Amino acid sequence: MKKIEAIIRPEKLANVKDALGSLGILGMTVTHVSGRGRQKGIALQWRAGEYRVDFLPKVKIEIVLADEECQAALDTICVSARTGREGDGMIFVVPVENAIRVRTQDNGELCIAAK
Amino acid sequence: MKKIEAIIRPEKLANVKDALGSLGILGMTVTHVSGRGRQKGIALQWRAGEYRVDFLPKVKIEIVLADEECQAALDTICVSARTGREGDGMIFVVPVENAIRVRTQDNGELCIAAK
Amino acid sequence: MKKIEAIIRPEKLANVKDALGSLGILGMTVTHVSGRGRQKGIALQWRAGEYRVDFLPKVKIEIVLADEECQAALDTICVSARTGREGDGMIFVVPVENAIRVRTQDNGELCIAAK
Amino acid sequence: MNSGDTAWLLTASALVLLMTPALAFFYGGMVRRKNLLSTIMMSFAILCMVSVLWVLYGYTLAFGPDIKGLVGNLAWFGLAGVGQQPSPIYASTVPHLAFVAFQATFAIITVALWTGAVVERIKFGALLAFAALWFTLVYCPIAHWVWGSGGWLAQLGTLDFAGGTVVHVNAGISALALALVLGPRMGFKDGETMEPNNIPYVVLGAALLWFGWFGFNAGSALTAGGLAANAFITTNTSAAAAGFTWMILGWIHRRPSVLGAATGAVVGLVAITPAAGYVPVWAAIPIGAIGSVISYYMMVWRAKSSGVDESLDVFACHGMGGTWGALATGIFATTAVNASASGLIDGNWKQVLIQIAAIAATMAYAFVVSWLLAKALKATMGLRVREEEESVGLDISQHGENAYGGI
Amino acid sequence: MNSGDTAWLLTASALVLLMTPALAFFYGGMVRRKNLLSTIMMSFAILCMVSVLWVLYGYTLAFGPDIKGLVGNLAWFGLAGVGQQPSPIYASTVPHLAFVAFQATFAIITVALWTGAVVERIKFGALLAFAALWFTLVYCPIAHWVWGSGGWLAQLGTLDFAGGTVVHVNAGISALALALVLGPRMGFKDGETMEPNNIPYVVLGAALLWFGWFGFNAGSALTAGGLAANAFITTNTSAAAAGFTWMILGWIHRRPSVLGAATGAVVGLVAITPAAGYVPVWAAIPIGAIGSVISYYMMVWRAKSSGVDESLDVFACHGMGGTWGALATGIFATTAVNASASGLIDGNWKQVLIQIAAIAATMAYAFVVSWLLAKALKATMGLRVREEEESVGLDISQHGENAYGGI
Amino acid sequence: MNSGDTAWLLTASALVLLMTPALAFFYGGMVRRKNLLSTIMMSFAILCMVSVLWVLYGYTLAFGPDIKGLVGNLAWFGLAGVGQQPSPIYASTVPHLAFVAFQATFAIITVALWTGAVVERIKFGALLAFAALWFTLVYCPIAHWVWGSGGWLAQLGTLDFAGGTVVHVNAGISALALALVLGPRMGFKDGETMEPNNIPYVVLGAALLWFGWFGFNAGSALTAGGLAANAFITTNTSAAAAGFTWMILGWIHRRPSVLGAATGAVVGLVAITPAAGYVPVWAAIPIGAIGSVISYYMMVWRAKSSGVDESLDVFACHGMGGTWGALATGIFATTAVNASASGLIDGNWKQVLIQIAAIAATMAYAFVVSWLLAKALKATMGLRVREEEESVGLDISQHGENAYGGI
Ligand SMILES: Nc1ncnc2c1ncn2[C@@H]1O[C@H](COP(=O)(O)OP(=O)(O)O)[C@@H](O)[C@H]1O
Ligand SMILES: Nc1ncnc2c1ncn2[C@@H]1O[C@H](COP(=O)(O)OP(=O)(O)O)[C@@H](O)[C@H]1O
Ligand SMILES: Nc1ncnc2c1ncn2[C@@H]1O[C@H](COP(=O)(O)OP(=O)(O)O)[C@@H](O)[C@H]1O
Repeated sequence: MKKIEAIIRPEKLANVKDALGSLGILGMTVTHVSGRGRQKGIALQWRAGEYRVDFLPKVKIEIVLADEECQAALDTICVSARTGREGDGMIFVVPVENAIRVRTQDNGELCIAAK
Repeated sequence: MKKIEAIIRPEKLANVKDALGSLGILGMTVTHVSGRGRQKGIALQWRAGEYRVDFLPKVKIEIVLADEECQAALDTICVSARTGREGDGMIFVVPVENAIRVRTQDNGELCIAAK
Repeated sequence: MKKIEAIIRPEKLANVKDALGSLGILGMTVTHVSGRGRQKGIALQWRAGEYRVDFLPKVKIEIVLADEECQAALDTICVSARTGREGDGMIFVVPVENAIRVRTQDNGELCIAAK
Repeated sequence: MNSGDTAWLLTASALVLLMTPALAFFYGGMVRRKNLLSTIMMSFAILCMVSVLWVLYGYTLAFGPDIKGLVGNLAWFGLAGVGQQPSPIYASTVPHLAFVAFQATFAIITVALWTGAVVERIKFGALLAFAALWFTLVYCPIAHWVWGSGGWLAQLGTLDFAGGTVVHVNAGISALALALVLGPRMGFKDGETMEPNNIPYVVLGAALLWFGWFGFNAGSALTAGGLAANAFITTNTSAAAAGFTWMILGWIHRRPSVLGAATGAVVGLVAITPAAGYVPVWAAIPIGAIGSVISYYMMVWRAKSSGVDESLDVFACHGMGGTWGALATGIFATTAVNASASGLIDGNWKQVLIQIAAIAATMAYAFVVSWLLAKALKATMGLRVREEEESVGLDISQHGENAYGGI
Repeated sequence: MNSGDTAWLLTASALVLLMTPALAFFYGGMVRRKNLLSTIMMSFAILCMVSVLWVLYGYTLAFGPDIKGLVGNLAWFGLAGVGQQPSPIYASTVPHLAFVAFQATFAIITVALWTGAVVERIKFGALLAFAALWFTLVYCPIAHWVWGSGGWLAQLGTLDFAGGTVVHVNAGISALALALVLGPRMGFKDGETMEPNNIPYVVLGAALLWFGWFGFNAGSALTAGGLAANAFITTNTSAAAAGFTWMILGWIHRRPSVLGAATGAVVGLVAITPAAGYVPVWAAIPIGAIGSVISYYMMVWRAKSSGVDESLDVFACHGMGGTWGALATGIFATTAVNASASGLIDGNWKQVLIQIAAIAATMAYAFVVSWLLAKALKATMGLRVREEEESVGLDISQHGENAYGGI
Repeated sequence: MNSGDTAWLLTASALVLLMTPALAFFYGGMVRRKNLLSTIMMSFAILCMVSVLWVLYGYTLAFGPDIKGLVGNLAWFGLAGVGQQPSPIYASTVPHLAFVAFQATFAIITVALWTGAVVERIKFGALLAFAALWFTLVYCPIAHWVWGSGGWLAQLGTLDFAGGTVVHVNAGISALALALVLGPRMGFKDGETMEPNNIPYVVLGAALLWFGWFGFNAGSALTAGGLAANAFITTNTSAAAAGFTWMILGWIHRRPSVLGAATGAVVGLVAITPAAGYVPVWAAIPIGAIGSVISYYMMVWRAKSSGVDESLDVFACHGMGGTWGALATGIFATTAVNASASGLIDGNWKQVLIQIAAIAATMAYAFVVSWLLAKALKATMGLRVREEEESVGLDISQHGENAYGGI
């Protein structure tokens, strides 16, 4: 199993969620994060003048899925989260050793299967 | 070392924390997250009528611990976080290569030992 | 590639960010978290009397980087996040299998290179 | 000049002024977080702009010497000749400037009301331009018709105690016109969820609106006496009856929500506005309760079936609430409360017809002019932000700000 | 009729009305986030419900023609015969309806006060049922006893300027009764931490309460003159002295907290309520300061030793604060301030006994009736939400809402 | 005694009192989250402390029988002899205690104003000590100079309707002195970003300040008549003109920000304060607009070039706004508005010189005494928290609290 951690623009979340949904990927966990990357932060207005903020609001999506579903999910996220401007985000893939569903105590790939 | 990532109901956090505490597991990091799984979201009240929310508030607990402590912790979480209804959550186990305590610069299993 | 997850004091974030910046490490993702460790929580004031809070506000920094950059980053974080008092935090290192930049679809180490 | 009346009118003016920031929070809490500041800013900027325009030329257009019943002339431009002595025409027991100040607060909030229809996508510059034009070409004339000395609806015998037509019908129908031209928010057609970001702010706004509305309605007595007391308590009763009714409607369908109770209370305040100083206290209960029922189902219908993104339902709340209130004034007005007005319960069914005429005239004029203004601005400066700006949110894209800063 | 007095009473009514939403924020900020809206909704729904009940039958029960000193009769049902002219009995310089409105705001907030005891676990339906019954069977009679023409405590010579017994002792002791029947929150016995979710809201609430309390106390003079001015400044001084004292008490034990200062200020406002128009300004300092000390240690004791989950300490704040204030009125009242009242410092020690009698009667009646009502509701409709609903939080389970929406 | 005037002055006092908590939110929203409560607490604790000191000895120092034009004597200590009858000297149509209450609210907010300069690093104990000393040695004497019967600046003919010099110049320059002694926040020199934590709170604060300012300025007429009406509408117009101007300045440079509009409105309120009852309505437009321009560029300069961490720009807003307002009063005052005052537009250029003298005297005295007090406290109890406390934040370190609790 793998965990996909995608850090994307907050305003793209609905898009990505829907795109993954049409692949049958429903389970996911979302976190508000702040990020810095090539997009160097933005200038915000102070009372008079402005100040720079390094960290911009992003959203992190975490999805644990079977190895074979991974590539499709990555491709889908890449497409649905993209605007082409700096700050579109990064996706990381992390190995997962086990997964357990609390309610049923199922574990392994079984428990993350869509149905 | 392993990292346990448990995504549970927010109202179960106190329970889980206490249950882990009685195993001697004190160190942990908690994050507010929003999740979607089998529990398909809920309907909330708009001014008139209602709307559906896909993502529900959950809490993510991250615990890094030695391999041999892992199973006990998993079992404890499963029991203490459970209600039996959809939405109880998932637990993932991720490998950890190293751990360092900032204050003492200890690293490895040493640094995550309970005392 | 590795992912460094450093859980530090919120007030040290600016310090750590600057220190990493001078190593050329710019990309990172930051999350508000709450943590418990050796530092056993603090007492806060209720209307009359006080109550104990187990979890303290911390900040989690996640940085994905090439294996060879990892040690320098770890050392830098250790130094720049340290106060010497309990609660300075922990750093965990997690393996990363792949990284993809959404905008360019580059992947692997290439995409996380500083420039 | 009467110091008690003056004290009350100044107090009432301060109360009504507070309603515009209150509206900022009421609306601000209901949009998505990325548009919170932008929504607040609409009301705040209008508060600043209209305050100045009012003393420059708004007051004279609305209340200045009459031109054919349609509008005031410019004799009192820059408040020339308007001073500390009472006006011979309006509110004869208080300083003329107190009356100017009181009326200023009405103009301000009316302009701010319709912003609820266009949140989350309108260009800030276009909003200000529309607001200035609308204030000049829609608000001032209609205020003159109904309240100005010589106004044609006043001559006709229209009863509008504190602004059912001038304020609420007017703002409600204009909101609709503007929303139609502007078009829906991105994602609206696909049923994207748009969660209210902060319900406590909605309650805070509603509470301050309720508080300020005592100035609005009881202040419209223009004296501190029995009439003001009547308006005060009808106002409270209607707000309460409507808030409670809305809560029950929500409960019948599913749950009694705070958002619903707050919305209902505002609708009750709207509905009683034209009636407050004409109807007996008991009548405030049906006025509020029926107002809630009408607006509730209007809102359900708008959201489900109409396909129009009149985002925060200004038409359902203010347009319909104001219409019902204006009709109810024709029904429940009685000389037992106010010697100058009798309605259906006094046997004077003609008053109902007059009220209908006033509503129709206001709706027609306001809709047409608003629609034309919106079209004209759309063709020239453009009304909407770019897609990208809309998706990032107006706080950042229009104002360069973030509601809650810091990691 | 006096326009200045009317202006002041209308203003005061608006100020007091604002106190109920203020209380919503004061209480709302102190509960856990999952119960924020539910706590706010309690006050808001009561505001709606009691406003309507008051004009229907509450006013006549409390102030209508007397029945044996115990309660008013139904002669003024639906405010029949209550109009724009002054009442011959109450507040003879203002419209009768202004007096009705002013008193309405007192009834509303008193009912809302005790909700602080039962937050985070009471069923919303049961809350409303209890509120309606309590309003009818407890508030209206006690208001009649003390303030109604012919009320037995009034006959006895009880001094209660703005509601020490009627409002605060009454709400405080009833809170206790209800909390005892309802039982503690899940986790309370195990010492689970229950953090206040939003201290700025607590301060906002306290600030608006302070602001509104000028209407409460100085409005209770019912005229705009020297007595109102005296009540105004004693109110401010007591609030300040109490807020400062509480802050110092917190500092002595550990830290000067905002939560403490805000709580103290409210307690100071409570304590001065019965006394405001009877005592000299200097007396407001000990009244506030001692009130703070009493409530502070009462609260410490309740939390540590009593095992009773009277969650937001309505009894410690209002019950004890009101008791102390009522006693203090008997001590510090002087004819130098108000010709109609003299206390211990004037040598009239009997007044202290009268005050004790009034406190005791209020406590006994309110406790017993509240307890019986609570038991009856518990046996019939049930008072508490289910365990699962309590653990999810009342916002979702009772109201289907989330305070802060959006990812 | 006039009941209308009394009603208005009591209302105005309540409005001004609300300004101090409003300021708490205005300032609180602009600091970093970890110092939100601490910033709020500064205003709240000062509200408590100064309220008590005022009735004890502040009022007599400021308004008591004159000693050589410099300060009042202690004849009215503890408000001895100050009662429900009008004062023969001040505000002869209202109870003396109402005047005391009204003036109390001015003293409170003036002390709270300068806290904006020292947020995020001052020790709470030192803040209170400085506040008590400053109130006694700076505020009370200067209030006496300008407003006390026999005060030397009053004798000179200074025009200060509602506190341009006494309140704003005074607080602004003192803020600067204290900030200079205290030194900058950690990280300030390195240009560390310090984001405002909650802009909606800033708007809430600004809105309530605007609302309360009607009491401040129109209340300063001390009667409910034409003069109050004039002050009311000049106040609103100046706030609006200034808010709008600031928004445009921001837009020219980059974006029209909410933070800017709110700040501008406050500056406009400051600028009109000394002038409100002396100048015609049209003059409020340039007074507000120019005030905004001056403060805006002062603030830009302070942040970029001065190196002084006068954190929330009390000097730029209040010091410069008040200075401009005091000058503008000398320019625009006219007997057409207020028979007792004529300025440059009436041909009386001497008034401008008098205004300059008053500004200079206030600045010099307030700066020197504040600076000495700050130095003395620094040397004795110390002014700043420890580095570690500053980096953790003052909410935790000074008050043991967390604004938003719970996971
Ligand atoms: N090396 C990294 N480690 C962790 N997170 C990163 C890293 N690089 C980028 N990010 C995250 O991805 C987000 C987008 O990165 P950015 O470089 O701005 O995107 P783009 O490549 O489109 O310009 C950042 O805000 C940050 O949250
Ligand atoms: N595949 C997944 N990847 C990441 N997080 C998941 C995944 N599946 C579920 N989750 C998380 O677990 C939570 C609970 O899952 P859910 O399926 O609702 O539980 P249950 O199995 O008890 O019905 C979700 O809200 C989500 O945060
Ligand atoms: N085993 C662990 N797993 C996950 N997070 C941990 C663990 N131990 C500590 N942490 C995180 O690190 C933070 C600091 O740990 P703590 O033990 O207080 O530091 P110190 O060693 O300096 O006393 C905690 O608040 C928690 O967020």
